[in-house]
Amino acid sequence: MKLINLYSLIPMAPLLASVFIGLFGRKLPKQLSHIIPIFGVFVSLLISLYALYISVNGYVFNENLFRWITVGQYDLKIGFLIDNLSAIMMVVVSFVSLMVHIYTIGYMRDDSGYSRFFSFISLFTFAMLMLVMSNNFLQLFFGWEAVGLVSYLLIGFWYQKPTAIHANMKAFLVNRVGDFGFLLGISLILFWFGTLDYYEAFSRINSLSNQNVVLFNQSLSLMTLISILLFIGAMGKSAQIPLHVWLPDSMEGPTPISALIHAATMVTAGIFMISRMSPIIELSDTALSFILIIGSLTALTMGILGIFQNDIKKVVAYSTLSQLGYMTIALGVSSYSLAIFHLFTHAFFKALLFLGAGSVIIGMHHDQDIRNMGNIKKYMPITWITFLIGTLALVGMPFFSGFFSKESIIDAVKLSNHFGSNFAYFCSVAGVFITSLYSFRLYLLVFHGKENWKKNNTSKSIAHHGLKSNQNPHESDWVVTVPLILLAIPSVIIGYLLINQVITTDLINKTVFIASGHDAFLNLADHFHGALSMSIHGFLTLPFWLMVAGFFTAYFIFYKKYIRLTAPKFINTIINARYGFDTLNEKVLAPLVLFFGNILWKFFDIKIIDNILVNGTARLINIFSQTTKKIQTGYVSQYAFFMVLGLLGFASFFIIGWIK
Amino acid sequence: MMQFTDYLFYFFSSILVLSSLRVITANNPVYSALSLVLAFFSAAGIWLLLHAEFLAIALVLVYVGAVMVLFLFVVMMLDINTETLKKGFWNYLPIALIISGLFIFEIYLVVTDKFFYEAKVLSEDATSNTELLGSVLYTDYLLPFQIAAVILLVAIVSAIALTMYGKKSHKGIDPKDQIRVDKKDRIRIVKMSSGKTK
Amino acid sequence: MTNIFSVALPEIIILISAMSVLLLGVYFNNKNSTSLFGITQLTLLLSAYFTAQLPMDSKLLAFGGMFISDSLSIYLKLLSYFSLSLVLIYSKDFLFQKKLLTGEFFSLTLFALLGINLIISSFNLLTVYMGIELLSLSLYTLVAIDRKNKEASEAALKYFILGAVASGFLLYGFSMVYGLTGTLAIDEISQQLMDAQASSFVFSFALVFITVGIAFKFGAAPFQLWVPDVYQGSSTPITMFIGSVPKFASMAMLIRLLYQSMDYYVIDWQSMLLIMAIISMLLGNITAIAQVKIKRLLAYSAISHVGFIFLGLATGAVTGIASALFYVSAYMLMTLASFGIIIILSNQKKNEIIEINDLAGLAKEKPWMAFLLLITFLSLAGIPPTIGFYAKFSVIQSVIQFGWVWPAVIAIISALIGMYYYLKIIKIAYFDDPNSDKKFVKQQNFEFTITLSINVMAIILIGLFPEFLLDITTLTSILIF
Amino acid sequence: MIVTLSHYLFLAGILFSISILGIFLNRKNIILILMAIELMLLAVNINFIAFSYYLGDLAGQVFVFFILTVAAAESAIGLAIIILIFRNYQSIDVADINRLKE
Amino acid sequence: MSLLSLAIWTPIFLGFFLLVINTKISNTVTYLLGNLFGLISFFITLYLYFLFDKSVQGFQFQEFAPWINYYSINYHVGMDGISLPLILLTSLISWLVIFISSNSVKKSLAFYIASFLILSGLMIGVFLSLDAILYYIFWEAMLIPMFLLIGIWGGPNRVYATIKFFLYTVLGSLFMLIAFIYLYTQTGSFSVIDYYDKTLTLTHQVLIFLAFFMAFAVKIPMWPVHTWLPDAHVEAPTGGSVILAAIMLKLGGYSFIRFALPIAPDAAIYLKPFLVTLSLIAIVYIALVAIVQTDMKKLIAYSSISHMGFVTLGLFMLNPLGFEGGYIQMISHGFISAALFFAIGVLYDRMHTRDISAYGGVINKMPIFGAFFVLFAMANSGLPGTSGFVGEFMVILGAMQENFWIALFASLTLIFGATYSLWLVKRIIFGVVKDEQNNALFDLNAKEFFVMALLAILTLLIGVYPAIISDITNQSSAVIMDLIQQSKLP
Repeated sequence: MKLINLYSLIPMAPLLASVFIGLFGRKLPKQLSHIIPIFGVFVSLLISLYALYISVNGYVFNENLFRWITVGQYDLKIGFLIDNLSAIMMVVVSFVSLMVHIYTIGYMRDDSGYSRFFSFISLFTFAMLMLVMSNNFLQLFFGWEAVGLVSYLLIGFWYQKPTAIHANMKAFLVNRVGDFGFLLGISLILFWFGTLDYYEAFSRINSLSNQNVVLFNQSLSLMTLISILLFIGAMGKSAQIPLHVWLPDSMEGPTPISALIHAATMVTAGIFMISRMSPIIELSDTALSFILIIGSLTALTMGILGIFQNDIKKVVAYSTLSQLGYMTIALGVSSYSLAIFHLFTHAFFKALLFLGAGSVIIGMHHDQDIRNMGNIKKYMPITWITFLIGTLALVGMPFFSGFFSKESIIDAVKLSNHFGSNFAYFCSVAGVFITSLYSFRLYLLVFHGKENWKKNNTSKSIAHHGLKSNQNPHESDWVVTVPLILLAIPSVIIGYLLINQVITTDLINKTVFIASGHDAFLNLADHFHGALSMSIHGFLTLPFWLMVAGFFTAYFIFYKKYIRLTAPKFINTIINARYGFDTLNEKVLAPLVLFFGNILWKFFDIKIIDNILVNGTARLINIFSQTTKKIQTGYVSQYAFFMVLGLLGFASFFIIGWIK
Repeated sequence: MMQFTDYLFYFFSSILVLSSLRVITANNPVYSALSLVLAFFSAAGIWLLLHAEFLAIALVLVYVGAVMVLFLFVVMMLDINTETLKKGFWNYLPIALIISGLFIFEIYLVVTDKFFYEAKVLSEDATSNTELLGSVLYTDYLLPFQIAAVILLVAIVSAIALTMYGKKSHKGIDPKDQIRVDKKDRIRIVKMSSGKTK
Repeated sequence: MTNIFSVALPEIIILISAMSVLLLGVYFNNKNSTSLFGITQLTLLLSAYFTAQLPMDSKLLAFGGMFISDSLSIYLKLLSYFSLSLVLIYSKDFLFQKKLLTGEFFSLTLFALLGINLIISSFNLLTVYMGIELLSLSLYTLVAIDRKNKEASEAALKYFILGAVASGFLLYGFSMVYGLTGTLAIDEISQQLMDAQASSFVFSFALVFITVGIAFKFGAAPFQLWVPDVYQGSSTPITMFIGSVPKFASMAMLIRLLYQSMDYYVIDWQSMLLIMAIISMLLGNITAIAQVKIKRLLAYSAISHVGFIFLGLATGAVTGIASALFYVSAYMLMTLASFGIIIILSNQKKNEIIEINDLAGLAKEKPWMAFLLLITFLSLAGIPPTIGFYAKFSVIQSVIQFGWVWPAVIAIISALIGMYYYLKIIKIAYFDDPNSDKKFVKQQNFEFTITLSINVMAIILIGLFPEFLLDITTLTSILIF
Repeated sequence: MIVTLSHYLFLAGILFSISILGIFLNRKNIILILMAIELMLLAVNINFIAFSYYLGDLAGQVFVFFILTVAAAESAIGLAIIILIFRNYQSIDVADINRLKE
Repeated sequence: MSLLSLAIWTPIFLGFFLLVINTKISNTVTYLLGNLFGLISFFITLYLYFLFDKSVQGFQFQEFAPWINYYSINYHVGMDGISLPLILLTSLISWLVIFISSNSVKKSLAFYIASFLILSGLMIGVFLSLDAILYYIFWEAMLIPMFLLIGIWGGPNRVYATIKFFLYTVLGSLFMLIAFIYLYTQTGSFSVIDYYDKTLTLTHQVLIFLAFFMAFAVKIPMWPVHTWLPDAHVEAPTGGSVILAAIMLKLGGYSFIRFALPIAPDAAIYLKPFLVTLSLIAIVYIALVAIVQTDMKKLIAYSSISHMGFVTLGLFMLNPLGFEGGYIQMISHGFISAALFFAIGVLYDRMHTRDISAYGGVINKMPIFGAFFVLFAMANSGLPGTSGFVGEFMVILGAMQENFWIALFASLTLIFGATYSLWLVKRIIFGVVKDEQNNALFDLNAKEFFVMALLAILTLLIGVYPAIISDITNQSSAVIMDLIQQSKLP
């Protein structure tokens, strides 16, 4: 079997499963609805691992599958590029996807859309794999939008919920704003590079690195323009400020997809993409600083919002936003390997957290309000332990995977000399405290303390679901817990295992390009003395103590409630309005669009064009018609008079001509 | 140097113009018709100046003798209210005067062109005007002559077709209809049961 | 000089027939008019036969050069016979019901035809005048022949007065031409003008009067005012007659007077024709929109079509004549079909189609008639593949070839305006629900239906294969000179 | 002033104008309009005869002859129509005869 | 064998045949016969597809017969890569319209079906004519059945809409006729191929181009002569809307490719800023207008205009990418808009309203329909993997070759297109069942399912493998591009 055919199986297996289940799922036995997709994803995982193996051994696979279209001198093709970067992504995607598939069996057991759900997540796996395996911008964009589509479908999975269908539209539209920039970036690439193939494009980059384009009468580096446009795409997908607004809302979807799509894989597509584009991004310091600042802002501000959420999934969602900010920061300081590394570890522990949260939600009978929880560790031990592991990984407890990736990023930022790196350093360090604060707040409120669902019945009256005061949550099925365990393992160890390869060897770094002068990552390698040493050193660093401080703050303020925090009113307002982005979008931008639409329609289209120009002409002719009709008075003398007038007119015409 | 004929021309012309004006301004149609007769007479006079003797006489005979009598006859036959007939005359006079003034001005410009002004009589015919006319009318102008006959026929047919209203007024019976009569028009055959009763 | 008898044989036949019909009419009353109808049709057939015998490619003069037979006269006469024949077929039942199918009617019709023939063949100003008068007097009477109809008599009066005034204009023009050239014969006038003996300006003045006279006969704006009233007032068959056959005479008159005798002053009459063409097209089409009565609407439509014919003729070129001849032939077919449809639907007295709205629901009750109407009005609107399209096409083509693009643009804009009311009629026939109080005639005369259908099919067929007609008209117009 | 062709033509022109004036002004009586038309023809006839005289050509006179004939026929028909109108409308007032206008 | 004539005339004759025999047969037979006829005409075009030689540059299957020698008008038809996909689209969609007709059409079914058959033949004629007058005749004749379709089977305001449609279109085409006649006086021929070789001064080219523009811009339609389209769509019966959107609009685009651009290339370059501006206005302005529509059909109609803006933008970029993109956008829009109008028809048949606010939660009652609707809405908003993406993508690529800002404005469609499509989906498809009436909805029947599925497959096929079209068009578009790029100034 040729390698390309084997690799084609990676996306095709989930696709076929998805199509099959999508078309016939409802008519088939329920078991088939999950067996087939799980098998498909499992196949993908196996081949992905094989691909990783091959790739790690130094073989970069880059072949075209078929010719998409030929236009003029351009030949657009579909193909695969499998190097370490994509192989790692493939493994992450297929692994997390497999976990989510298994988990879904339990989570969605009673849902009427069971087979539909499996079809969707398999489709998502296909799309995501197409995205990461792509060897060209076209296919990248295809996967990019396709994951958006599935995300849209899955957020609106419970289409009867008004909030869900609002959220999914919002998600898609916000992503489209990002794609808008992305597509422009791609078209610029085609125009200047003459190809959409990654390698071909990158190979032509040297001749264009100093190219300038004129926009707004100002000369602008082409690379900056392309980079920023591409990054706008990444901002949409990876939910960076100000295009982050869709992600918290996307929690309307079922929890498995929150884990899979909105934490582990899809949202990281932007990070992946920017890493892929490193040969271009690297040529623009402006773009890097831009990325850095956006990432920093996201990391800090979104984390802060996480503190104030009461919905278990929303907390995790804001945490995701914040972590995506970290990854973006890593990109901004040219440490692509670290971004991917954090992406990698984050995929496991964030999926774990989401699935754990999901498990809690199942236990709580779909009540997601953490104020109604408490002391769940007693009833759901496995969930408790795995969730704790996830939390520790997230806050960056040394030895846990999150520690290595996040600590490295903070170090890299410290070493970086990009414009804005000081601000980024501040944000990333402060972010550690914030992360710890909201993570432990969540953890403590959910798993410790009083069993709040027993006393507090009033707030539940709104929700359809939830435990009655005489019920207790109980541990979920094995299909739920096994994925938790399987995800918990890498959440603990994977960082320790891989940090060395990431930093000192070329595992990821060889697939990206770092321009000379952007040597934060290289310097980091100089400071690196092994995983163990790093972990131990980790206990002495500022972030660690900030993390501890975060824990205690959470413990005292939110758990024990020793201190009643009364923030000034305007801060409250800002926090409640989530910095006002939603207000801006929904109260200003959307009405503005509608306003313009109405003006254009009712005023320009109907009034001016239709009524005045079109019907006006008709009316004018009609008026003429009525007027000319009046010439016909019915009096024969007047008819004669008009004849004479006509005659005289012609006669005068010639006589005047003669006199002249 | 003006000759006698020139004076005659001016004399006839004045009468012609004045009587024509009278035709269109008279209150009573009978006056108009009579003014028209006068106009024709003066026109005949002018034609005589132009050596069109036959036509001048024909004008008097045909027009004054026949056509105008017909006019008068119709005018008198139709009971026309002369009072209302002139209503609105003055309203339209200004614009009408402007138009005809312009018209006359233009005609003046045209006819005083030197082409006409300097025109000389090319040949004075010695023979009788009537004889000349007679000689061409039935030879060179055979076709128009025939058509004229057809036109007169059409006029006759038309006048009869338009004004002859059937035979409503008289009580006579058309023999044609009597001959053409059909059995069923006269006799109605009625089926009746036989008179015998049981 | 050829034998008078052979050259003028068709006219002689018509004259004899007209008089015989007049006499026979006394003996055949209204009920028995079929024989009169037959005689008339036979006359047309015979005349057509003898007309067709004459050579197309040579000019035969008769009656001292006053009468000519050339390609133009043969073509137009044949068209006249043909269209008159159709007119009679379409009118028969209608007139019969109105008790108008008398000897006078046939006789006057034939006299009118004689007048038309004379105009077409006249080669002298005098015969032109006589022909016009013969035609006009017959038409005045025909319009008024429905004696008790107030509208008809009013129409006749208006037609008469305005016609007489127009004749006066024409005669004044003739007199000036005579004074300037000293002759009445058309070819001699042309020759005289070539010799440049006349003062240009004075002649232009005379030309105005003659052109106005012709324009009146055509019904071109601004001398169109009689057209709507006469169309509306006359009985539909008479309207059909006035609307179709005399156009050929006017056409011939225009070509003989302007092209053949006054071609020296082409610039002058060209501009007049162009102005009238544009005014007619716009005025006709625009005013038609506001009409509610169908005959009146068709009258305005006729004015606009005359505008198109004038546009073709205004080019002063042979192609212009050819396109105008084609147009007038096409127009004949269309106008006969449109009136034919109105007549066939309104054979009964109380259900006469007077307003456009009376056609409502036609498609539901009489789909075939509706289809014929659709084709006819699309053709009038100039939508391909109908003959009406090629008519407009050929005119616009000749105009553009002449280098006049803006008149062509105005022409198509006016055609577009015109489409509106044609569509409105189709809309009423197809989309509207039937009027409850109007009923279409139940049984129809078979020969009428067949003739009408053939007429309409000809509109499409010639529309698809217009070549032979294009060739004939071109040949005709080339052979005129 | 010596009478020239122009004089005759101008006379005819005046007559022509008067007839037009008559047609336009007489909004009330159709017979007057007929008379005005006769005047118009008279004007034309004067033209023809004047030209005929000055050109020394008979054709003009022949034309006039036929115009006279035709005009008589025309008058006959015109009067017939007027009688018809009078029967139908009981009036020959132009203002009354306008059923046909829209 | 004269295959092209067969493709043109078979549906026309069969349509008339159906009309003639219609009184003798029942509605069921009419329906079956109509389908048979539609399929026959589709298979003829399909056969043409298999016979078509993709490697040939010029016209294939040419037929030439003298017709009106007087004006050197000939019956000259021929097919190249530009016309083939459009013919296939025409005959397929026409058949589908007939296939689905029995659902909604109650009165005079035979007339309805016959109109579509005749219409499809005439439209194929437009795509195949190589003689300007032949083309013009097909172009105008096509209006008649459409006029009747809207007028007879249309909505309450149908008369206004259909007359507006007719007059608007004719207005443009009459100017086109003048251009043809002018070209005829210049070349002495009505052959399109002769026009390609004719050199013309810039002024003449500009005038000719504008005359063509009047006709084609109305048909496509471009802003600001688009206002007939929403009216026509709203009033037209489902089939009429489908044909109108799927094929009739394409006639304008096709004609730009066949006539305006190659005949007056220098004018196209000269007028490019103007044309591009209009296209961009169509894309952005009309998209905004689409967003606020409350009538489903109007929304889709406006979206069509916006998409056609992409077609014109692509074509007027005058580079291969834009050209091909515009072309594929036409084909793609043929499927997608057809599907959307079919979908609206499905809803309308059940609820008899097109008011968006009357619907809600349709997917609860009609899950299959909902799935298709979401798919086509996504395709409409240009989702990669569907045909809607290919055209937009390539047009944006093409626009970028020209100017960054053009591409930027064009790309706004990503946002606005998604907005109106998804908002529509949100309001109609998703949510809880809105009211009692919506409860009465039932899912697609077999016929509707077949139509939707077929269109879905085609949409995805072109989206995934657009080369299937570009391979056909490549050679021909190269020819056209050559013609466009050579100056024709004397």
